[in-house]
Amino acid sequence: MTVPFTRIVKDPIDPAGLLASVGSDADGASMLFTGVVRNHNQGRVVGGVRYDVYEEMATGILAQIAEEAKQLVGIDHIAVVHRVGELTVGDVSVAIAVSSPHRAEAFEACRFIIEEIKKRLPVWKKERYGDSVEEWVEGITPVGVPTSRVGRS
Amino acid sequence: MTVPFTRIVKDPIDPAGLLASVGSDADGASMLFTGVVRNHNQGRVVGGVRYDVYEEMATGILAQIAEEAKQLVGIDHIAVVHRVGELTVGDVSVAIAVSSPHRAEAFEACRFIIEEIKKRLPVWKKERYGDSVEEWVEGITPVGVPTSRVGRS
Amino acid sequence: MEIRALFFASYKEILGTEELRVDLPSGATVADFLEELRSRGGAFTVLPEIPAVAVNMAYSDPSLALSDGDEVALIPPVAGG
Amino acid sequence: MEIRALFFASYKEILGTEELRVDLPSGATVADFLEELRSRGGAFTVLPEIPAVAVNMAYSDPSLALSDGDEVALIPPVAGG
Repeated sequence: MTVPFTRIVKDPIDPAGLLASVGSDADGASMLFTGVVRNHNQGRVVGGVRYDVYEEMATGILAQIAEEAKQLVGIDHIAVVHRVGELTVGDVSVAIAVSSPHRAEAFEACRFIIEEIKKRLPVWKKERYGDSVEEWVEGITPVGVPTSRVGRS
Repeated sequence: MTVPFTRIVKDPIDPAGLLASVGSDADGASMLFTGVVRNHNQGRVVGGVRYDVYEEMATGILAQIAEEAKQLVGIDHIAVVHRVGELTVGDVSVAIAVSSPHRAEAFEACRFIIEEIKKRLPVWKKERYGDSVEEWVEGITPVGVPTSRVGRS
Repeated sequence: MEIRALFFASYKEILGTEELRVDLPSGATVADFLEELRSRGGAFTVLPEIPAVAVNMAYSDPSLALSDGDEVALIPPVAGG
Repeated sequence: MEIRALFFASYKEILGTEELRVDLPSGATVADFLEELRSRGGAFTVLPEIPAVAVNMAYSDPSLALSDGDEVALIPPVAGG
């Protein structure tokens, strides 16, 4: 397994397995954060969601975010998986597992990763209310992201 | 299950089960923090540890800490288990599971709980180095804790 | 030169398509590309004036000069996590 | 009055005991209790001058007045988590 480990997936996420994958005998702290599909949002009852994704870019950005977290806190026991496609209430949409010698680094890395995902991972969420009403969830315009160019030449 | 759920235990902790126990369909974020016995500390190789505990007081303090976290962030989907007795490298010594509608509260509660445990839970750790050398890990003198009295009269 | 334009989520729904080939004069920038799209009228005028754009999967400024074969994606406000 | 004194971890090892009954005059404080212990000499003089103390399982100041039957624990620096 490469470190950090990052994936965009369509199948259900196994958070406990992800957490187990990052631990080592040298680590005194392990953390798992999971984003879960809620049954409500802004006062409305949510029945399920669908995530659209720019898959190739999201795969790269997720790896970039995890790499930045690694540089930030100096640990590479990091695993991040984001699920896309149709999800129902209670399903895990994102799981972040971090393991480190001390707790401060684990907290910092975990928080950094989820905040950056929210800011710039090219993923979009459509919520379903009741039987047929669907709406794209208001998102965040990616800003302040370094303008670097992945050339093709 | 009462909320928050807190326990001092002698048997192995099941972190994934603890995390599953706190979730609800109204929660969009779930977090798990685990403290794990490391194979080293301050440059020495650690073979295992033994936790001593003032069990009755620790049970009360752990409940108090979880209750304070609940008041602090306004969520009660909190579960905390601390293990005592003989532990080996890789064993989970403490697990904190928090579930909340939004992520900020989960992070804050989780961090608060582990920091308070370190500051005032009456638990002591003796590390074993090599075959026979054992030493109590330098701890933190509980200070700034409100002087309240549990009367017996 | 030819640009491969990609649309996602709400933009894809508004435009009714997820991919277009766009011909642009050599030296055209992201801003020129957006202007070309808007000039097509109809649903294209509903898009934000300056949407977030990724060129070859990197977020890019409107001033960036494009090259033949570039993949330019219009990125609606993101909502992952 | 009689106080139940508890010792844990390193203190328990230093003193070679985890529990003692301590007789104190009525009105005695936590500080008096600690002084009584120290006056026993030997290992008791090795304890910190003002260790953290829990009275009936609540962290307490040395000035706290004790009551008959109180449980007073000497708390070494804690190392949980």
